Amino acid sequence: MSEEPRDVFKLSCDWLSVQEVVDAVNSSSCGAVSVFIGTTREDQVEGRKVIGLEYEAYELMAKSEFSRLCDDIRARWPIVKHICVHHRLGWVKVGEASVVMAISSPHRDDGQQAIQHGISQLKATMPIWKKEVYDSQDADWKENAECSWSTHGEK
Amino acid sequence: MSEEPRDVFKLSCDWLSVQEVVDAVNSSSCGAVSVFIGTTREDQVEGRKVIGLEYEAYELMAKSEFSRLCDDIRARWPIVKHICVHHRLGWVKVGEASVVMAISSPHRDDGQQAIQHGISQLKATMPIWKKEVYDSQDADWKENAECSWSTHGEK
Amino acid sequence: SFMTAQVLVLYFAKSAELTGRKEEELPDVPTPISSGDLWRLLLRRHPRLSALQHHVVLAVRQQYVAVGDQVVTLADGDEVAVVPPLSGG
Amino acid sequence: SFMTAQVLVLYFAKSAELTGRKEEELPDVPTPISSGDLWRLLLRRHPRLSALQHHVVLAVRQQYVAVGDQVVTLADGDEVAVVPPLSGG
Repeated sequence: MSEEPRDVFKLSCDWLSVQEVVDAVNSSSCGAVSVFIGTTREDQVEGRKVIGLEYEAYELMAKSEFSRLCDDIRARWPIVKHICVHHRLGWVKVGEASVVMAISSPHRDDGQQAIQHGISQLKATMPIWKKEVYDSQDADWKENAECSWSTHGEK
Repeated sequence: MSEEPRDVFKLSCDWLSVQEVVDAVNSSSCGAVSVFIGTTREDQVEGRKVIGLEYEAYELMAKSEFSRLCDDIRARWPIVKHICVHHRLGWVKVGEASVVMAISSPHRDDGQQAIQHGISQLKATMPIWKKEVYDSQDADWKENAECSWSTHGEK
Repeated sequence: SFMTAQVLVLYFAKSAELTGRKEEELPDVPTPISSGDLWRLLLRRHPRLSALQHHVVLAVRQQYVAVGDQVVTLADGDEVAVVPPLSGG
Repeated sequence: SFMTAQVLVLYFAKSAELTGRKEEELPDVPTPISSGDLWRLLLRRHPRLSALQHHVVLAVRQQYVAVGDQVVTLADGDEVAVVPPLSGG
């Protein structure tokens, strides 16, 4: 019942296991695990077909931003138990998960709100970038609308 | 891109695989998969310790209520792609998942809202019951607050 | 003239414990019948079901029907279920 | 008298493409320095970085710093990163 809250973060060049992320937040004091999985959509951009994404991160800073993100979540939803994020790096094919986030909480409402906030904050603050790669061989750096200095961001 | 929406429902006496539920909603047109996992909490009720839950269902009706639930979700969030629920029956030990729900959607906001609504509706309408079993050998039938005819329900 | 139907009554959860059975055939249920009268008919067979009073609904042919004035028409072979408060999830 | 520090500059995503490098040592960065002046110093070294103008922040010792009036103090070995718009998730 009194286990310490865990914040688990992993950057990985391998396929992400949803089960592994879910297991990382498992707690016998929690009735609810909320999970979000972000994947690459099959998409056409100006007639070019997206075949995958290339991710990179400022790894050490990403780890410290994750701690900050967890502190923020716990300040808003003190009841949240464990938080785990696995994020892909390098080449990610269309359809594969690029991020999996899971949060355990005694009741589901807190966890559901926390994960919505958590994913928005992750997109706004984690020093991670992706380039969309097209079948035409070229590529574009993406920008999250949640990032305050993006060209389409909320200032 | 134009694949038909899938509604997948399974009642199972076996351990639930989160990965299987996530895979069931996988879609190359979707960037977001929202998942909820409900588990049995370790709990003390009047000095007795919960050791597990015993589930039963009105199976055929549960299937038709699931279709109804999916129709309701799609009416509210037409953008939702696939919906999958796996629900345990029989004996479920403390800490094991009793329900896993996953929804895929092109963008995450719809999916997150849809899954919150979906879990509430599932608890309000699916003809499934659980009995909390204690280390003292006795057991109590539980009631969801979401069920309109429960003794603590919203009328 | 009034009609009767032979229906299959299903008991779930606490109602199965109170009646000591999961299902039974009722050969002579009047039809049409209000859901309130149908519930009272079941109560007469199994007085212990009164423990569920005010916190139970029926399902007729797998559709929820509140216990009250609503009239249902039954046919031979129809399923009627006693549905205590739900606790799935 | 003014001081200088030797800092390690990290370039990510589009800034790495524009500069053609992932990192470089800058041996003589004045300190204290406003983040705006620090950015202009990097711009002079790599004029193509102007493609990011108004849509970039810096990270000094792994803390975000908007490009503007804020004054930062640098020490030898400090990390300064050029941070184009984020796109994680």
